[in-house]
Amino acid sequence: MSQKVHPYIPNMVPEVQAEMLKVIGVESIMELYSCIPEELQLKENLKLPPALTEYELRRHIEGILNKNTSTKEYVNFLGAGCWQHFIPAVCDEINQRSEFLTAYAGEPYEDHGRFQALFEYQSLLAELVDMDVVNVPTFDWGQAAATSIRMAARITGRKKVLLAKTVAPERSKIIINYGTPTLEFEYVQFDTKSGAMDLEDLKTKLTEDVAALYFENPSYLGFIEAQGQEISNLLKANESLMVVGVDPISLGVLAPPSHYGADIVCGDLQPLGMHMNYSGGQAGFIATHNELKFVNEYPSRLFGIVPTVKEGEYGFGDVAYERTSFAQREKGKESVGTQTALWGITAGVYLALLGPDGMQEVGQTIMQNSQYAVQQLNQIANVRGSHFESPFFKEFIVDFNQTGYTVEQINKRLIEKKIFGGKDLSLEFPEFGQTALFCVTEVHTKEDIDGLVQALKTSLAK
Amino acid sequence: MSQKVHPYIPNMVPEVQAEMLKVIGVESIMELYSCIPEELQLKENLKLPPALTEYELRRHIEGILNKNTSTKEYVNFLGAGCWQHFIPAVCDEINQRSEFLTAYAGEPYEDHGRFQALFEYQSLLAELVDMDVVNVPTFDWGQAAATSIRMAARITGRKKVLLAKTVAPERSKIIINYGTPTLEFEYVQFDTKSGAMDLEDLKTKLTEDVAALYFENPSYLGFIEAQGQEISNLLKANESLMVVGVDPISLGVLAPPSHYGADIVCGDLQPLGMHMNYSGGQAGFIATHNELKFVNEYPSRLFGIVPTVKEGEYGFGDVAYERTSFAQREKGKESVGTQTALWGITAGVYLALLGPDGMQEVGQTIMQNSQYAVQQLNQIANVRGSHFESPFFKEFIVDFNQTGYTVEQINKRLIEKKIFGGKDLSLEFPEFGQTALFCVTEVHTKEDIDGLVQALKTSLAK
Amino acid sequence: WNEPIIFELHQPGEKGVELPPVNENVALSVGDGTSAIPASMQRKNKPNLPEIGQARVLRHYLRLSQETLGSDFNVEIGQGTCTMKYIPKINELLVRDPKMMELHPLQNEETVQGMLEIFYKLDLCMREISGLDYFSFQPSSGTQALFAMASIVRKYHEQNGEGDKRDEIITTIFSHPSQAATAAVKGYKIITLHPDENGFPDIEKLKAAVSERTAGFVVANPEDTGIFNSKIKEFTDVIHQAGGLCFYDQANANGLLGITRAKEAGFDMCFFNLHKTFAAPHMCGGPATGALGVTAELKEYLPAPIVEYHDGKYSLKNDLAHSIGKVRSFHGVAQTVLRSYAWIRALGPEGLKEVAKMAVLNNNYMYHKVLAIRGASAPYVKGHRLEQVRYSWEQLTQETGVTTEDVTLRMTDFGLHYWTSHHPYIVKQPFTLEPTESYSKEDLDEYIHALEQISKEAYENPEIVKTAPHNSTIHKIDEQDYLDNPDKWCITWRTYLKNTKAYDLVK
Amino acid sequence: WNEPIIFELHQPGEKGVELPPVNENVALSVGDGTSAIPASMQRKNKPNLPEIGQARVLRHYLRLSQETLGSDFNVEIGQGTCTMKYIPKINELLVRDPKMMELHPLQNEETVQGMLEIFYKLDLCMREISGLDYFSFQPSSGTQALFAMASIVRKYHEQNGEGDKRDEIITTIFSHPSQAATAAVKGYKIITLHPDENGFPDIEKLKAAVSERTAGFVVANPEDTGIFNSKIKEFTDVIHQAGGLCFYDQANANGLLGITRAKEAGFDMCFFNLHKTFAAPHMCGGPATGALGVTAELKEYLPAPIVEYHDGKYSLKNDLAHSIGKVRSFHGVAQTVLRSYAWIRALGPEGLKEVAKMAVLNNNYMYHKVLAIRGASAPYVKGHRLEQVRYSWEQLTQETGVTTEDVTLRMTDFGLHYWTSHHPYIVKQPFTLEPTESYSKEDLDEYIHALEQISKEAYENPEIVKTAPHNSTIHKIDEQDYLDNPDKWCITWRTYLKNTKAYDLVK
Repeated sequence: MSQKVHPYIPNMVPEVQAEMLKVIGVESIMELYSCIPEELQLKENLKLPPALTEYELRRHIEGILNKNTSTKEYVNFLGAGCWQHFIPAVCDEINQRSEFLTAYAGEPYEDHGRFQALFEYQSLLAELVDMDVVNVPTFDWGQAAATSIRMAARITGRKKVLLAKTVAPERSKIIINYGTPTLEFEYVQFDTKSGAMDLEDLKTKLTEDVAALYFENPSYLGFIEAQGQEISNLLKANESLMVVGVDPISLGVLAPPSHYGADIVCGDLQPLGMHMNYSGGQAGFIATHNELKFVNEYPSRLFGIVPTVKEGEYGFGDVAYERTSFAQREKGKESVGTQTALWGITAGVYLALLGPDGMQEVGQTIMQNSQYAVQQLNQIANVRGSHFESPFFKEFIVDFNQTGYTVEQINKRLIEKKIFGGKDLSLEFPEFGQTALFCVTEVHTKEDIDGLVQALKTSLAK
Repeated sequence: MSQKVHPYIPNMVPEVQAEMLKVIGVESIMELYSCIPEELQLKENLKLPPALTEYELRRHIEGILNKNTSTKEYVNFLGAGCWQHFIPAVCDEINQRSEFLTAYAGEPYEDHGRFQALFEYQSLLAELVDMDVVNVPTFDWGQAAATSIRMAARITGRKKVLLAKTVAPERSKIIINYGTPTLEFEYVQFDTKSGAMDLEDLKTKLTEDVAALYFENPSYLGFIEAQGQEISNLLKANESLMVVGVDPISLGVLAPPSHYGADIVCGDLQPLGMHMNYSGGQAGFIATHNELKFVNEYPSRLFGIVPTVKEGEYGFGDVAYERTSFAQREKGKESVGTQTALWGITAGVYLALLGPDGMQEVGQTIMQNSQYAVQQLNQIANVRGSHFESPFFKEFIVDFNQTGYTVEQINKRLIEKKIFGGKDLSLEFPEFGQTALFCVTEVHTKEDIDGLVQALKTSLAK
Repeated sequence: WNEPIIFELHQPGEKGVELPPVNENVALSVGDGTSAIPASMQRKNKPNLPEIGQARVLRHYLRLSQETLGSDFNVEIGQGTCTMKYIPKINELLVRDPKMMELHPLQNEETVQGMLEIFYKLDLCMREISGLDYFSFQPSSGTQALFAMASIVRKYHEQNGEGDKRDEIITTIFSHPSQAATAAVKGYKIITLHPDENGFPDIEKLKAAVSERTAGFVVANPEDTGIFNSKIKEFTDVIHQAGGLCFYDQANANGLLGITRAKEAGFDMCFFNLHKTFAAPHMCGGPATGALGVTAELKEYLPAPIVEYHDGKYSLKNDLAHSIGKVRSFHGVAQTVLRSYAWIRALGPEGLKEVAKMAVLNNNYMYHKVLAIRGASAPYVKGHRLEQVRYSWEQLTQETGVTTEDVTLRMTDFGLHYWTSHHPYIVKQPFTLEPTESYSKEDLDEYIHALEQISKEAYENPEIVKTAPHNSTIHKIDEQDYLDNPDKWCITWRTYLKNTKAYDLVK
Repeated sequence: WNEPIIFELHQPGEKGVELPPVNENVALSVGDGTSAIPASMQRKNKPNLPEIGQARVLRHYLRLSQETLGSDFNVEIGQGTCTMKYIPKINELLVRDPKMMELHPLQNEETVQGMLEIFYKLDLCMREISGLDYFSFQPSSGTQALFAMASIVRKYHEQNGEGDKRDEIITTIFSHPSQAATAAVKGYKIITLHPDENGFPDIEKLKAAVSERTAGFVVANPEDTGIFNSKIKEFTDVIHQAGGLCFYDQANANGLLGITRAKEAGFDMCFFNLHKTFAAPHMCGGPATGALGVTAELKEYLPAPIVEYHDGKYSLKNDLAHSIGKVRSFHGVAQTVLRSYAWIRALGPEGLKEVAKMAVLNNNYMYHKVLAIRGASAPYVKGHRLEQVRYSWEQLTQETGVTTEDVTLRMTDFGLHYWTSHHPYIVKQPFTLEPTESYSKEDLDEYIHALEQISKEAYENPEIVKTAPHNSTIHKIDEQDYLDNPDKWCITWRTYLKNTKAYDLVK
């Protein structure tokens, strides 16, 4: 009995195969594999479950997915690098378009729309960070930071890198993995009351082999680092570069790092229109001034606008392609490949929809909601709404040390009340004791926050 | 304070309005309403709930929808005119395309794709019913049947219409509403054991003023009417037309009505790729032979293929447009307007995906599953799996008369077990007592059917 | 793309999708299933459908979609009377919720409380917007709503024992042809009023037309000219005095939301096209919804069921004493009911009024600009119009020979729609523009500029216009009688194949 | 379309979307929120973004999408090495499930059992397909998987006390440049082997290159030429004897599924591109997944976490003894993990093998046909190739002056892709075609026909080719040094505006 023709594989039709084999001049397809030595050829079929038809597949996968509980069902206060924000429906419409979904690496003519959409993304994000050069997106914030740091090292010709101790530990792992063995890393301490960088410690460590300092603002721990300009001054005096990681959704209200002296800015695009997708929504960006020494050190593709032979018409292309590892292999700048272009296009759509007022408004609403949450949490006996005294953006450390419960215990009780509590910090920052990083954004209603407070009250009273 | 500019209404920008008003030469927009007498102008704002932003709207609507329990959550055995079938993902992709979603009534040039897709739908469905003319879709089966009957009356110049008593009562309401006061209707009785049309009764009622007989096959009650040819012979002898309603998904295995003498065939496209949408997926079709007297009586648009000035290229246009009420108002054939074009395109996609083998296979699987269900239901004490003795396609009447329970009681118990039982027939066909119309299709697994049987056993044992 | 007809993609053996297979044990229990079919009812040959792999089917239809100019893609002003407005993407996302898509219409009411709530809440909104008392969303287009209203008129007079006596319905020539056509389907004689020299329906003609035979009066206001009949209350009074019902085609309501209502104008019934005024998409021509509203007096005539709300529970009411029965199966196009409810909630009362005002502002801006184009005019009353205008190129045609059909084809080259269906053809060389609230001034200017350009071409080099399109998906369609000659028309591919020889002979 | 740059659509006051507003009581409680920001950190001016209504933003991006040639729309053969195959729509529908889209990566494991199950089950599938023992889906492209493997090589030798000693990685010139580049990022010296005259990696050269400094060997097999190194086991043996690790770039695995595996060829690690071989979409260039597999010996080096299964429960294992740390945040691109799992389940073991066989059949059919085109050749070994071929137009260029870049632009006129990125540029005037299993013979013939036509044009009327594109979205790009001259390049619109005067001077 002949095998069924699979809908995904048209040439399984035996008559067509026979015709093609005749053209090639062989008897069977396996003859075409004669280059593979007998001993390397598998003798048996793979031991995989049998094929499912489309409807069976759908029931199978949906059955598995139904074991998940999503943030649409429970109220979520987790952030810590992946955040729940409002996503305009237009963002989904565009990134689900069959054309963008299935395009890849076409040329500026037949993929004109892809080039334009990514050039526009670069341009829109450039306004948000107020810098002149932005790359086609990288993998995520961690890798963007790692690459930014490597760029700084190449620019300065130095090998030592300072990291703020408040940088997200998981991000540090990426940075250090990308940096070693070429670079050496050292942490700069912070003030335990405010989270702010310890400038004295910075001065001590700011030796002449320091290529760059990297810190985040708002920081992983939520607080706003106010000493940007002072830090920049110290670095400039040492001819070291300042690399700052930002949450771009904060930049409608917070000063972009370029305003306080950053040389390279990086961060994650996920807040700008990407669903969380269990971390599949992350995408990194890097921005610099339009100086040759910076541009030349980007490993990424950079799309530029060019005139066509027709007056007034635009085309697009790769700027300074010869930098890349595509062109230069191991002699290129770091490495480049498939990264997260679709999220770049989506972030562009998001910024075009929100505009200047929208970016300001979303930042403001986030701050109002998160401040309200801290205020209300402070009403709970033995709970400190914010471990730090300093201002924060959308995340803050809730201190449960006086409650007698661990964060793990508290979060379990919250789940029973259909709430995902904040990220347990007791492993990453044991010095804080039992604390958790909560995230409140514009998607949280007053009822959501009041519900959290009520749930905590009940849980802690038990 | 100036009103916010709504994202859907760009010209709410005050400066733009001022500029436009200046061009028009008036002071305010309300001046443009001077044609509306003062006493007709509303003095107050409408009493409607305040506007919601996109995110609020989403939470509001999803909150309401969450009060529904869908057929994805419960196993569904309801049919009776709206059926649950497998829908290939490609169907959704195509009918959700922004282009098809928002197009309307463009011309053959800029909407070439829409014309072609609908012409192809006509052509594909024509193969399924084996007739030469198919219209752009009508509202639903009921209206398609009503219009088919009116066409028959115009063609024959007669006023009396016979309806099989087994026609869906809700469909009859549409037919009669569309038919009166012009036409007169009379029912033809059926054999209570098999559901088959009572040919003696038909002969009696087949007077010379009979324009047409309308019956359905497979019928509303599920059984297959095997006397098609005999009925046709009787009608032909009387110069009456035979109008047959069909479920198109049966036509891979059942003979199309054209094979047993139907003059006009109609039915519902919903099984061919449309989600049920709480009945929003219905769409009707009408098919005839390519004879002038039939074509001229269609009220619907009919797209035809035509050459363009370029050799080998096709264009499309409206065939015999002068028939329509667009052209002739009350002197046109019935009436035409927006109907269900998108579902026509979708049905075309469905037929193109399934092909001849797929249509046969789906028909066969449905029959196997439904026969299995009846077989298993027969195993339950006091339950008769099929009230009729005759063969059936996907629906069948389950007889609960011996159980001591009403269908209403039984269905309530099934809901507790997450099953939607069949449609209660005790109101529409009180002569059957406590019976319900169950529908089993290719989407039901053996486990679904066994689950139903088990649930019934438990429920009836209580 | 130069996409073949789908049958030309046939490759025997290929397959587009695999169906859910029958369970082996089921097959063992019942056999092949199809042997149960009586011999007379067995299909002998498989249907002659093409066999095509999934990727190729997808590519085919995706390409056809790109060859379709949806309103999302252009400044959609040229399909006047159709109220082509912005279709919010959030609404499309909401209707794709399985809790909407996967509901069966006969589910137990307890399991569709959310769906019923949406029907009911939209009903409440429509009541407020129209001033009428109960709505049905069963009619699935404007035409079907008109048919339903004509059915109610008949049932109403029958109920009052005047069914046979009252056999005339009055309408106006500038109202949509479906008004006359559907009333005729319900057996009525149609009396059509022509306008006065200013384009207004003529009250004297109305008075002359009414009689004890008058069953009803149906009219759009404004009509498709964008002219509002300010004497409308007098019209409805005349009809009521004669014993007729007045029903209102609110297809042109977009300039009236929050401004004026059916109730105050004296109507007994009205309908709104949810796919026009209330931002549901047109979907290539349906499915759609004609939301039908009536006064409390006529509630019992509505097609059943309607949704009611008592004691915190929504339910379906089927037993309406004088119901006309049904016009569409089950409940109508539920997903479009949801879309329109979402749209109203996104705008709120102030937003709805802004919709109306901006639609009127946009239209009068265009009106002013279009009248300045050489060769264009707008017959009838001068001064302002409401939400649309029926214009005329009569002067252009006289002076250059370029007709409105020529302009249609040339507009294609600009990537814009320009509709030719301006029933009735009373205005010569007509074109009808309805800019709605959705387009910005810049959008309007783009459309106007295209018209200016074409007018210029018509006067300077009419051949450019007359030989259009130059830049369309296909070339000009052969102008022979392929569509009107029964020996040549091909409504299906199989007919085309049968006729190919005939074609060849003609050529 | 002639769509402006989005900044040109700016109309002050317009708005694309409304954000969820702050609750009034919240605002009363905390004030404006932003005053809490230290003065030094307040943004002084709003970002200079455009203001545009929603419909116009949508229209803009929809038009750009239509100006993008996705693989759904054409016979996508010309992006050789990229394995452009059919992307099943059912998978896209599945990843849009809120139970996939709306999961936070730090949710309690109990609440993401379904997600973890999919990771784990795909791991099991990949183990069987490769013969290796554990997989991580954290790397988010082939490049990142290569980087992760280089990181493991380093960590492994460090763990064995040979971290400093072993500082060389060997690769081949026809392997992807990322192999060399990522190893260099990890501080390795790169030794690149050039092929013998038949295009095979040369085992003698390998033997000459290995030493006690050898840390690892990375290679694709087949390489981008479609040539399979049949001595691969000898290669890995040589490396192992020298104490190095072998890691396998399986970017070209599409012809090998169910045919031959990494394990039997002696590799310690390998990766597959889920977005190539396993039918996840390319999404304009990511997000993607490079599924990284290792032998049991290397499990503890994987980036954490990985998914485990015990006693009916899925869990995340974070404590891997020698983990290289992380390469991407959290868990990688989860939705693509789901897509590939769904694809494998749609095919089953026989289906996967058919994929491989048809990819090879299609390629050899094209190979045979392309070699018959005047001016085309395929350097290196004669006979069959596996799933792709790197061809050359060297002869065509010599005889007609038409280059492969010219052909690229002309292919655009046929609505087809034809890629120019054939690093390294060793084959002269290269083009690389990879037909995969997704295209029918008719599709292949269409592509071949376009190449034949262009060859014919090149010989008969080369100007047609050299002045292409004639039928593209845009005209030919100005060939000045706008992209390579730092004074002229504009990577953002703001730079373009600043430079416009400079532009004008150049012109």
